[in-house]
Amino acid sequence: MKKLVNELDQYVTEMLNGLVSANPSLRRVEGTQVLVRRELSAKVGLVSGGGSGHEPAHAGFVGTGMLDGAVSGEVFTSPTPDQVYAAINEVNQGKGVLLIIKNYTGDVMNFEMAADMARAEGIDVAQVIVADDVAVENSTYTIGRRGIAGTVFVHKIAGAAAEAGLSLQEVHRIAQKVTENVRSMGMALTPCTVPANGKPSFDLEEQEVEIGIGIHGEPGIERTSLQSANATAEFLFGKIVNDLPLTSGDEVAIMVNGMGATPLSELFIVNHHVADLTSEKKLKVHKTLIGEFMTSLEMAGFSLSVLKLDEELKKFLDAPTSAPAWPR
Amino acid sequence: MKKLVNELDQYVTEMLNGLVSANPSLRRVEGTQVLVRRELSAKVGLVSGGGSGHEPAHAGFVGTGMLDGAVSGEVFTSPTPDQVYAAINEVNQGKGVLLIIKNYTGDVMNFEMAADMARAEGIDVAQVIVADDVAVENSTYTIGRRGIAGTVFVHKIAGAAAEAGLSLQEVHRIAQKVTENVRSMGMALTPCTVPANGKPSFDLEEQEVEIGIGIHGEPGIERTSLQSANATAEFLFGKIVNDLPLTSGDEVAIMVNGMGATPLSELFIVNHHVADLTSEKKLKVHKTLIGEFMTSLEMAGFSLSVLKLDEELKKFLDAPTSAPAWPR
Amino acid sequence: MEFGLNQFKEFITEYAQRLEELKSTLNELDNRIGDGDHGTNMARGFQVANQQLQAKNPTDIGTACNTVAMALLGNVGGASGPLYGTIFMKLASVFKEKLSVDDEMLLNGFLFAKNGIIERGKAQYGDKTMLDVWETATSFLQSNVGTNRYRDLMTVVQEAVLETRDRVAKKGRAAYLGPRSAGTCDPGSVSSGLFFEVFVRALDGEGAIIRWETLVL
Amino acid sequence: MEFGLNQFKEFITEYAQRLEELKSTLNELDNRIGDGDHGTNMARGFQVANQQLQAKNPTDIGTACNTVAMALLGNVGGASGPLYGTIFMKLASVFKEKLSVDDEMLLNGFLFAKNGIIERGKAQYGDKTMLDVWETATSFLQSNVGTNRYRDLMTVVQEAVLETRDRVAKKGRAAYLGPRSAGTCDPGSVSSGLFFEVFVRALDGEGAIIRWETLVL
Ligand SMILES: Nc1ncnc2c1ncn2[C@@H]1O[C@H](COP(=O)(O)OP(=O)(O)O)[C@@H](O)[C@H]1O
Ligand SMILES: Nc1ncnc2c1ncn2[C@@H]1O[C@H](COP(=O)(O)OP(=O)(O)O)[C@@H](O)[C@H]1O
Ligand SMILES: [Mg+2]
Ligand SMILES: [Mg+2]
Ligand SMILES: [Mg+2]
Ligand SMILES: [Mg+2]
Repeated sequence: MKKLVNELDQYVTEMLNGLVSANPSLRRVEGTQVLVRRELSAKVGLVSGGGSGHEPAHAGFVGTGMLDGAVSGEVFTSPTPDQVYAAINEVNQGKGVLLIIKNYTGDVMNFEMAADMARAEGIDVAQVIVADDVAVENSTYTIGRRGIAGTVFVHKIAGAAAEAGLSLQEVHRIAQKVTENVRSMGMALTPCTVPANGKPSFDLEEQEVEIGIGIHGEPGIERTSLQSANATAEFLFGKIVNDLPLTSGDEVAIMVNGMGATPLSELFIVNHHVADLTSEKKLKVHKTLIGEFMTSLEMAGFSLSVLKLDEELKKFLDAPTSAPAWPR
Repeated sequence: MKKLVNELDQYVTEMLNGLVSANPSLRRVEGTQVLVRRELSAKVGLVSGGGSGHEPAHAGFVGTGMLDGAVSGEVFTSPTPDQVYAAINEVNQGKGVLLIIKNYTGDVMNFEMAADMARAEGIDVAQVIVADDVAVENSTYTIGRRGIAGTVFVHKIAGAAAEAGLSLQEVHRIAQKVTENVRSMGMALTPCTVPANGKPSFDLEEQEVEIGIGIHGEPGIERTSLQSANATAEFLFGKIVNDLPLTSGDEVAIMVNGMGATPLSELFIVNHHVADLTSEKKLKVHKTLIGEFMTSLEMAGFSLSVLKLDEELKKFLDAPTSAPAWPR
Repeated sequence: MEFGLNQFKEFITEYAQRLEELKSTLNELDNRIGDGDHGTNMARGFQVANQQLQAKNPTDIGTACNTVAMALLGNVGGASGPLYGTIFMKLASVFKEKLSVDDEMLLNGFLFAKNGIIERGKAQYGDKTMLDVWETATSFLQSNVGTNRYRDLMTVVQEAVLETRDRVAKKGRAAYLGPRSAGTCDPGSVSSGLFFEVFVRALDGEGAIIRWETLVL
Repeated sequence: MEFGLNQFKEFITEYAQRLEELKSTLNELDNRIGDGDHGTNMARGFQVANQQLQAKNPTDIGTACNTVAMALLGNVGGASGPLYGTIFMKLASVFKEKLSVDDEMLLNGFLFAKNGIIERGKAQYGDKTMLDVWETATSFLQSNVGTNRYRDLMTVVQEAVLETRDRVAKKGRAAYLGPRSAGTCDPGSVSSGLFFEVFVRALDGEGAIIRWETLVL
């Protein structure tokens, strides 16, 4: 394991300190792994989070027009309920709090326990569970799909809705609409190594890739041989549009998300073909995001997300935000 | 070699297409590898560039308040004079053009030939050569130091000065001031692979690192064993502040730049200690940038840059920009 | 058989220690079909639980279980945090204010714990989760009343753990692997198997140490 | 000896082909002390130069050199683009409108080319750049007038290339490596050595093919 680290059990703490000291608009809630906006305003609060190792998610999306608080667990480990509760409690301004949860057993259980704690304290808490990963067929398992990079669209759009002063119920409805209209799928060229574990999350031969990965270094749904960037983009795009009812003329937002070690140039090359694919399908690409949004440490690979837009979603997608990790 | 690519000789072309199709404010100059702002304004033009493989540099810094044009050569290969000339010619609005050149033999020669061509056409061209890498002692070689990530500060500050309507002479003076006050140094945990070459740029044992690397996958000035993040940060910081005359109370800007494959969390961990080091030195950190600004494909490692600020530099550093790769 | 407060404390101390020993085994299993953190999560959580138990020195088993539950809920995270937290919360509710518990109460506690896992995790027997082990263990204890039942429990539990190997996961992170999840023992089942191994030893002072690292890898 | 237009064209065709053959050798050398692109740069540039030469089919050597120079300037990039571009621009100025050139004019062209390298790159002999080869080649040609001088040139050039191995680079990208640049032949010197190899063959139809890949790696 070759990493820029100090004591491994200080990984998350030092990371959060280094992040906060670079972002004066963030504040760490004393004694917790929760980062919140330094200036909270009287509106519905938005909390998201999960394990660490997905940087810039989730703290990079804290800012006006996006999240109010981000909770970081240990690397790839859902945060504990008390941490999530601390975030809810801190951002609550009396207008209620929306939790944005990725659909993993651990995340869901910990966030829901925190929501129960908060409700017991009289805080109005709603939640949306993001399950955008089309790699797993919905029907086979009762657990539903995983939540992956599409979650960032929920942060952005629900965040803008909250910033606009909408009620918890309305913000929840809009967040829900995003989750219903976003689909993603990812692939890996290399594994990643959880610092506390020290071993690569899987082994791949020189020309093997994992298709349909989550965001925690897990193996994907299948192992295949590496195809060209075009063929890979086509495969993921095909899976996504098979699942998302789109008709010619529809407007979409695209996200090409690097898993951590993929050069930006390769993500641009992928998008070069995604642009062809969308135009073949006669989709109107309203916005394309390319970069690292929801990573898996130093994994190489990418995920593709497609969000079907309507006028309401477009308005909030385009609204300004000060969150450091949302691109201009 | 494991990369998301198609035909290798289309690497740069497809990359530029993918980038432009995601950034409606950019335009590719027909038949060239030059990207320019779609809307140019009547001001001094700024052109930078170099080989590809440094993304988001250089095209990611094209936008209001930063660059007007970016020229991309083949991967790690300085662009040819005709390409640079095309950029100069395109962004020139009659107020002259400033070239921001990193100090590499190839870059300097190709950009200077282009400047000569442009001058022959009556365009007023000035240039600044960035040589911020303290890894190489100035005295030993006549070629001067390399230009690395500190270049991005020149883009930002000179860009803001040009946007403010200053003359070519003034913008040049300010750019020059930045180059005189910025120092950087980098290290690598892993090599990178130039697509057309197909082989890693060097081989490292599991616990070896290269110290004092450039941004083209070159080996560094020495090979050592991997230290902790703190010790590594301390070493680079020490080299930098030894060279940059700083006294207690000075204001600085810090950049912790990922080389391509380093998880953002590790860069935050590095910054956690850089924050300690600056405060020990009683430096006032005005701004910290953490992320990928000037990369070497999928190399793991980072560079640290310190820019000594004065009121003028601070003003332009803080000025707004629309460049996609400059963080909020 | 009686299970006293001190035995409970020893149980936690030894479980924490065994988890530390088996940390990399559990991580390795979780690497293969999950995200590689189950050993780290469990070892971290039970280390804190053990420390807090020493520090707070509760005077009845119910309170001790509660101390452990709170430590786990606040320090494990992931899927296993809420699940093991629930196990000890349920035990706490059954063992409330008790200085020592008998066979029947133990069985009752385990049944409550098992139902807690189901409520929280919504898994069924055979889904390749720790529930597979808890179902097997509790139904064995329920239907086998006799002197050797705790020693025999270990044989049954060990089998239950190994039976998870060939199953396709239907719950938890491994479920996303689909058929590829078959062939690896479920890490949570191993940590639960270890739970019963250490419990039996704490109860009668003799139960065997199982070499999980060779059995499950 | 006379060097005619057709020989020049053959020279470019064969140089382009040899560069393609030696591309990975040149890249490998550049990997060790530079950025690994010298072979790719040269092969790409001379492929285009050769194509443009076929397409434009110039009728004198001066124009042919100019065509090559422009192709290199527009397609090589890096440090070698302007330098090889300069070499052919200088040759063009000396060979202007010539259908064939004699020994003296050849020498004159090479001297101009060498000085062009110095003007553009500001290197000195011994800095571990292609100039080391050009200095050696031109001064050999200058001081050795006789029938065998072109064949002997190859021995001298080969030595000059190999002599760059132990030098510490003072110019170009390798200079940043400091003492670590010693131990590897300079890639630009190898491509220049190849230049003379192919030139000698184009001139007298017989010069040997040098196995650079085994000599320099
Ligand atoms: N729904 C569930 N019901 C019961 N046990 C579960 C469930 N989901 C996961 N588990 C157990 O949790 C274990 C994984 O725990 P751990 O690795 O610590 O958490 P995570 O999966 O969040 O990384 C699995 O091996 C499995 O035994
Ligand atoms: N200043 C210089 N003068 C002469 N030759 C030089 C100079 N700098 C570099 N070179 C030559 O250029 C070669 C490298 O070319 P290349 O790899 O194509 O460009 P780059 O170094 O820009 O990647 C070196 O091996 C050396 O021979
Ligand atoms: Mg986990
Ligand atoms: Mg180069
Ligand atoms: Mg796990
Ligand atoms: Mg090179």
